[in-house]
Amino acid sequence: MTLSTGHSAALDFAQPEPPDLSSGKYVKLWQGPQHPGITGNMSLELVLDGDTIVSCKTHVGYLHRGFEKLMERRSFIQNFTVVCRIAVPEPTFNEYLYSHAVEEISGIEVPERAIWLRTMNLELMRLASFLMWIGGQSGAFGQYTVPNWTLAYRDYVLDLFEEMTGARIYHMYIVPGGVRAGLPDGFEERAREIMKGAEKLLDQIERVMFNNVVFKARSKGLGIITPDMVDPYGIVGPNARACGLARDIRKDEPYLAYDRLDFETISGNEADAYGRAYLRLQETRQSINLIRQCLDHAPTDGPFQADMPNVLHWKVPAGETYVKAECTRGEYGYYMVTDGSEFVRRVHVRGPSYTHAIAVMERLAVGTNIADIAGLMVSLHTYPPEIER
Amino acid sequence: MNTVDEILDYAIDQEQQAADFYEDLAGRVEKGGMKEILMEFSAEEQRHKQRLLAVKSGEHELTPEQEVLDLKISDYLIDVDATDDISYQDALIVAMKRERAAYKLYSDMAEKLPESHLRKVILGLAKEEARHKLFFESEYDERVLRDN
Amino acid sequence: MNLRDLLSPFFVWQRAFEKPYTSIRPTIDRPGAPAYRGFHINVSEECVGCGSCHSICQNHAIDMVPAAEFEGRTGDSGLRPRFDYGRCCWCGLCVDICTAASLRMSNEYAWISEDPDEFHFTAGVDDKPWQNNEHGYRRAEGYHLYPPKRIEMDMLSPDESVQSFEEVARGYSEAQAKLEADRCVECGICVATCPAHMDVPDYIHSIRDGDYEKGLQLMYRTNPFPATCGRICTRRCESVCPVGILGEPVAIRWLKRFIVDQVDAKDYPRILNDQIIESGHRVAIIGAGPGGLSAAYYLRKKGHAVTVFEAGETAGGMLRYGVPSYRLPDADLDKDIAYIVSLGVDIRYNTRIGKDIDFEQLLQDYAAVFLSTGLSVPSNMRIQGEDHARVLSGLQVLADVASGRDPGIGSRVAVIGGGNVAMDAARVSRRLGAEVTILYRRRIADMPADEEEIHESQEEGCNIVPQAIPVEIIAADKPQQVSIKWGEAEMVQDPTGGRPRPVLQEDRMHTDTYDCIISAIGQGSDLDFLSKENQQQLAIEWGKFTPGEYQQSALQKVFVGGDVANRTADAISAIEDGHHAARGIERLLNPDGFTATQTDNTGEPA
Amino acid sequence: MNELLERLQRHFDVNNINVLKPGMTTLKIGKDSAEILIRELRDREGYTHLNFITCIDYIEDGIFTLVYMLHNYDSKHTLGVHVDIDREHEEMTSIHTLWAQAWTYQRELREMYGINFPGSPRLDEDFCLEGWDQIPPMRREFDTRVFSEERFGHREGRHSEVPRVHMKMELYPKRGGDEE
Repeated sequence: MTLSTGHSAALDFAQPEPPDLSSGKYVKLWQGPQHPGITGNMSLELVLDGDTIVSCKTHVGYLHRGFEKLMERRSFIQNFTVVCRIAVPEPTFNEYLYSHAVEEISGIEVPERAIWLRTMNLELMRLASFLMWIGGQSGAFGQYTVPNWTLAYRDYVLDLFEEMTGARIYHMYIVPGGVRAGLPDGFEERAREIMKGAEKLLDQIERVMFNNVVFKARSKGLGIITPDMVDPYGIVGPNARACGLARDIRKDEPYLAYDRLDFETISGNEADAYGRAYLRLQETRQSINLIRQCLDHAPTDGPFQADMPNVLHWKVPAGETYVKAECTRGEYGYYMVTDGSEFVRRVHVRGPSYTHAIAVMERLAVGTNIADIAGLMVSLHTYPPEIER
Repeated sequence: MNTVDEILDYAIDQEQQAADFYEDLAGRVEKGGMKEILMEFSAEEQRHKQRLLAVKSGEHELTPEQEVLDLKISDYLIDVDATDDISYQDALIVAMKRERAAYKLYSDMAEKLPESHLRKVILGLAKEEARHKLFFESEYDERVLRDN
Repeated sequence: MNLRDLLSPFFVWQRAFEKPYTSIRPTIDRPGAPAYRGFHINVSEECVGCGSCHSICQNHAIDMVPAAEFEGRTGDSGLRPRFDYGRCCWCGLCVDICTAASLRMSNEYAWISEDPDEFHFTAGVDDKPWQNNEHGYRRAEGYHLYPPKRIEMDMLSPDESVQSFEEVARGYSEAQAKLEADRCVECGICVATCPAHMDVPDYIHSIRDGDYEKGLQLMYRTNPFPATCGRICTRRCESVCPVGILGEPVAIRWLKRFIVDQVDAKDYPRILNDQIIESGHRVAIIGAGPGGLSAAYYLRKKGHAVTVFEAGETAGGMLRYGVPSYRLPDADLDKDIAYIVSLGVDIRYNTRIGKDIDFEQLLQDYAAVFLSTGLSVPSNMRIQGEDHARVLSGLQVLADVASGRDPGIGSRVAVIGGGNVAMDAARVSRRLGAEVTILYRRRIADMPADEEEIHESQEEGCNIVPQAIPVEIIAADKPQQVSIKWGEAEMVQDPTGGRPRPVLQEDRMHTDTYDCIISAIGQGSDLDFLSKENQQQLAIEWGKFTPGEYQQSALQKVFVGGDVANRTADAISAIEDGHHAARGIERLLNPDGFTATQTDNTGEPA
Repeated sequence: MNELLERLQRHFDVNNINVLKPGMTTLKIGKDSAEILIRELRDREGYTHLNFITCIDYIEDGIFTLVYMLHNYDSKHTLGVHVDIDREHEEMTSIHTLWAQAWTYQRELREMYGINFPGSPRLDEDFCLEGWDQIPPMRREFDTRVFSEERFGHREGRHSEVPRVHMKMELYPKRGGDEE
C-alpha cells in the first residue's frame, strides 16, 4: 500500500485565532496538571463552546528537572542513573539509548549476551508499558475494571524486572558496556509463566474492553490521524502505524538482536482511537512473542559487559551521534555530542510525546467533545517527562 | 651433690655466675648498644635464678615431663670468644652455648642416676635449661637470622 | 451495533472467582527480590575507606566519616561511608565501584521513622537490622567499573635476560602507561603507606594528562630518586592499593619510572627550577647512599652548604654496589644523583670517617651532621669451615660485578640466603654463566626477598631449595671447590610465639660440592668509626640507631637515617629518613623560620 | 548518498560533511541559506521527517550550533544540518511553516537558550519555566550548582573527609611533601 505522507500545501500549521472569551460564548477549562484523565503531570487549557472544544493548548513544565543540563555536569557513568527518569513508565529505553550512544562514540563493542539481555529487557518494558496504557485507555472512557486487571498484572512483569535488575521501576540495568548482571536462577520459568498469564489476560481484555459496545462507540472516529498528517506532524510509532504506515525501527533499521527475531511490522487501517488501541493490543501480544524468542536465544553464559576503562575518570572521545529505538510510542532517540572531556557536551533526548502531546493534540482536540478529551489524550499515548527532559 | 637442695644450690649458683659473667662483659664491651644487651642477658639469668629459688622454697615446681622444642641452632655453630669487641651475634652464640652446656650437663647427670626424686629434679633442671636455650635460640632466629 | 459487543463484556464476571492479585501487608510479608537494591550494607572489616563510593555517587549522598575502631589500620583510611537517604537514589554505583566488595545492598526496603535525620547512617558501623541480610544487590561476577588487571610490563625473556646485564624490565610505552594510570581510583591510601609519602595519585593523574613535567615536579617534592625508585622500590604502596584487593594493584612503581623516562636529564633544571638562597650554614653528611643524598637535596634546597663524606669511590651506596644493573642501570641511578649534585652538593669520595677525618672534627666544623652509613658488613653463618677461600660474600660478589671485576665464582654455585642480596647474587651468577642452587632455611613463602625477584630468579633457572640449613663447610678434593653439609628442616610452630621456626632434621643430611658458596644471609652495620663515647651517646640498639623525632639522635646536632637507623632497610625509607632529617636540621638551624610558608617551583606551598 | 551530497554542494554552500556512520551524515551550512536547504531536503530529497531541532552551546567559540535532524524513510538515511549562529546575535530563521512541531522546538530553544526565531508562533510563551528570572538555563554559563546552592540549604550534620588528607592528619602530620 502506498500512502501519501508527503507535505502538501493543504496542511496549514498556522495557529488558530484565539477565541474571544469576552464574548460570553465560551468557557475556559483547565484539565490538569493533576487529573486522572491526564497521562502524567501536564495540563490542557481548553476553550469550549458548549460541549465542544474550540481550542486546546498543552502546558508542560510541572515535572521539569532539566536532565539534559544535569548530564552536562555528571560523568558518563553517573548519567546512566539519571536518564531512566526521563520517561517514568519506560526507563529502559533511556538506559539503552544513552548507553548505546556512549558506546558508539567510544567504539565499545557490547558482548552478545548483553545484546540479548538488553533486547529482552526492552520488550519486557514494552509489555509493562502497554499493560499500563491499556488500563489508562479503558479508564479514560470510564471503564475501571480493566485498569485494575492490567495495572495489577503489570506488577507481575515488574516482579520480573525486580529479579533481573534489582528494581521495579528505575531498573538501571543497561549500562554503558553491557548490562549489570546475567539472569537469576529460575528466571526463565517464571518469565514464561507470566507470559502465559499475560496472554490469557489479553484475551480477556479483548473480550471485555475491545468487543464492547460502549468502548467502540466512544473510541471509533475519535482523533483520526490521516496519513498525510504523519510526516508534517512528525507522528511516529503506533499513531502512525494505525493509519497504514508499516514503519517500525525494529524492522526498518534493526538494532540489538531484532534482526534475528522473527516478527513482522503491524500496521492497521483504522486511524482513530479504536484503531490505535487495537494495534497496541496486537503489539502487546507481539511483545510477549518476542520475549519468548529472547528467552529461547539469549546465551546463558559468557561475558555481559565489555572491557571498560576506569569509569571514575572516563573521557569519551570527541564525537557526535544520533541513536534511536522503537519504544511503545515510536521513535525514541538520543542525540549526543562529546568533546573529549570527562563530561558530555550535549545530550538531546527525543521523545515521541514532544509532538504527539502538543502539535498533534492541539489539532485533534478541536471539535472534540469534552467528555472524550481524556480518551483522546490517552489514545495518543504521551508521557510528559519526555517532553520536558 | 647428693641431695635435692645441694643440686638446686649448685644450679642457683650457676645462674648467678652467668649473670655475673654478662655483667662483667657489659662493663668491658666497646660497641655502642652492647652494654645494654648484655645487661639484659644478665637480668634474664637473674630471672632464672629467682625461679630456682622459688623451686627451692617450694613455691614453684619443676616440670621434668614437659617437652621443650629444640631448634638445634647452637648445636652446629662454632664456639666464639667473649672478647671486648664482641658483636651482637656472637653474644647470642655465647649465651646459647652456655645454656646448651648446662642442659647437657644436667641431662648427662640424670642419665647416670636411677629413678628417684633427685633424678626428677635434675631432669627438671635440664628442661629448665632447654627452655633457656630455646629463649636465646628464638632470639637468634628472630634477630640474626631475620632476613634468612 | 453488534450483539456480540453487547454480551462479550459480561465475561468480566468470570474473574470474580479468580484468586486476587493483591496480598495484605503486613500480614503477608513480601521481601525484596534476591538481587533487590535495598538499604546499604557495609562489611566494615573488609572496607578500606578508599572513598570510591563517595567519588562515584552522582547525588553526593555519601560522606566519608571517621570510624574510630578502624583508625590506624594499615591500608585503611579509617573512614567509612555514611549515607544520606534524603539524597540516595539506590542506583548501586557505589556497590559496583567498591574496591573491596565490602559495600552491598540488602533486599530490605521498608524503614519507617518520623524523624528525617534518622535516614542518615554509617553502614556497617551504625547497627541496622539489615546488616546481615543474606539477600540484596551484589556486584555480579565479571562486572567491573575499572580494569581489574594491570598492564603487563614488557620483560626480557628469561633466556635473553641471563645472557647479559641489560635491564630486564623494558618500561611502559605511552599508551601502556596511560592505560595503567587509568586504573587508579585516586584514593591516596598509598600516600600514607609510602615511607616517603609520595603524591602517588597526583603524579599518576599527570600521566593521564600527559603532563610529565608536572609529574616530575610532584615526585621531587618527596623523593629525589624517582628514576631509581621507579625501578627497584619495594613499593609498599602497591601492597595497600585497594585496586589490588579484588584485582591487581596499580603498577605505581612502573608509572613512576615512566614519568622519569619521559623527561630528559638536561631539562631537569628548567622543570624543577630549584632556587637556592644560601643560608650560611654548613651541614655534613656521612654516606652518599640514598639517605645521605636525599638529605643533601632537601638541605641544599634550604640553602645550606652540604658536604657529603663517602668512603667509596662513587656515590649511590647500596644502590650502586648492591643492586645489579639489570634491575637498576647505572645511567638511571646517575640521572638522579647528577641532579642532586648539580645543586652544589660537595661529595668527598674515598673519605672514611675515623680514618681520614675524625667524627669529632665534623661535630666541631659543621652546624649539623646527618649520618647514614648503611649496612655494609656481611653477616657470618658462624658454622664450621666458613673461612674457606671458596666461601664468598654475596655483597662482595655484587660489588665486584658492579665495579667491573670478576668475582671468580666458577660454574657451579650455591647461594645461601633468601633476601634480595641472595637473589641478586644468584641472578648475577646466572649471568656469569654459572649453574645456581639457592639454599634457604625456611619456606619460599617466608623469603624476605621481593616476590618478583624470587619469581624472576626461578625463571632464570636458579634452583631454590627451601628448608635447607647449612651446618658445615668442608674442604673438597680440589682446592678450587668446596663442599657444604646441610640438613633438611621441618617448620615447627614455636609455642612461645613468633613465626614457625625451622628445625634441623639430623637424619636427613646432605653434602654437595660446588665451585663456590656465596653467603648472603644478611648484613650488619659498621660503626667502628665512632669512638666508644660517641657510640654510647648515640644510643645504639642491636647495631642500629634509634632516632627520635625528625631522625634526631641523642646528640642534638647529629641526625641519623637509612638502613642503619630503620627496620625496613630499603631505599625509599632511607630517602624519607634523609628528607625528614633535613626538616629536623632546618628546625635546628632555623628555629624561627620553619613555620614560614615558602613557595616552590610548582607555585604551591612547598 | 554521494549523489545527494554532490547535488547539495552544487547548489548550496555546505561544508564540514561528516559521515558519522552508515545511515547518518552531518553537514554545516550558513545561517542564511539553512532554511532553503532544509525546505529543499524536505520537498525534493525525501527528508520528510524532522526528528528534532536542538542546540549546542560552544561558549568558548562564541557560537550556538543549531542542529536540524532530518530523516528520509525511503533511503533510511538521517541527515544532521548544523547551523552556527553568533551567541551575541542569537537569531535564526523560523521553520514553523515546514513542520507542525517546529514551533514547539523553537519556543523551547527561546526559553532554554534565548534564541530568537522571528515569526515563530507563541515564541515567548513559557514552555517549561514559569516565572524564570535567571539567564536561559541551558546556556553553558548557567551554573546549576551555584543556582541550587543559592536557593536551597544544605542538610545539617553532613561533612565528608578526604581519605588521604585524613590519613595524613592522623598518621604523619609532620611528613609528606606539602607542609614544610
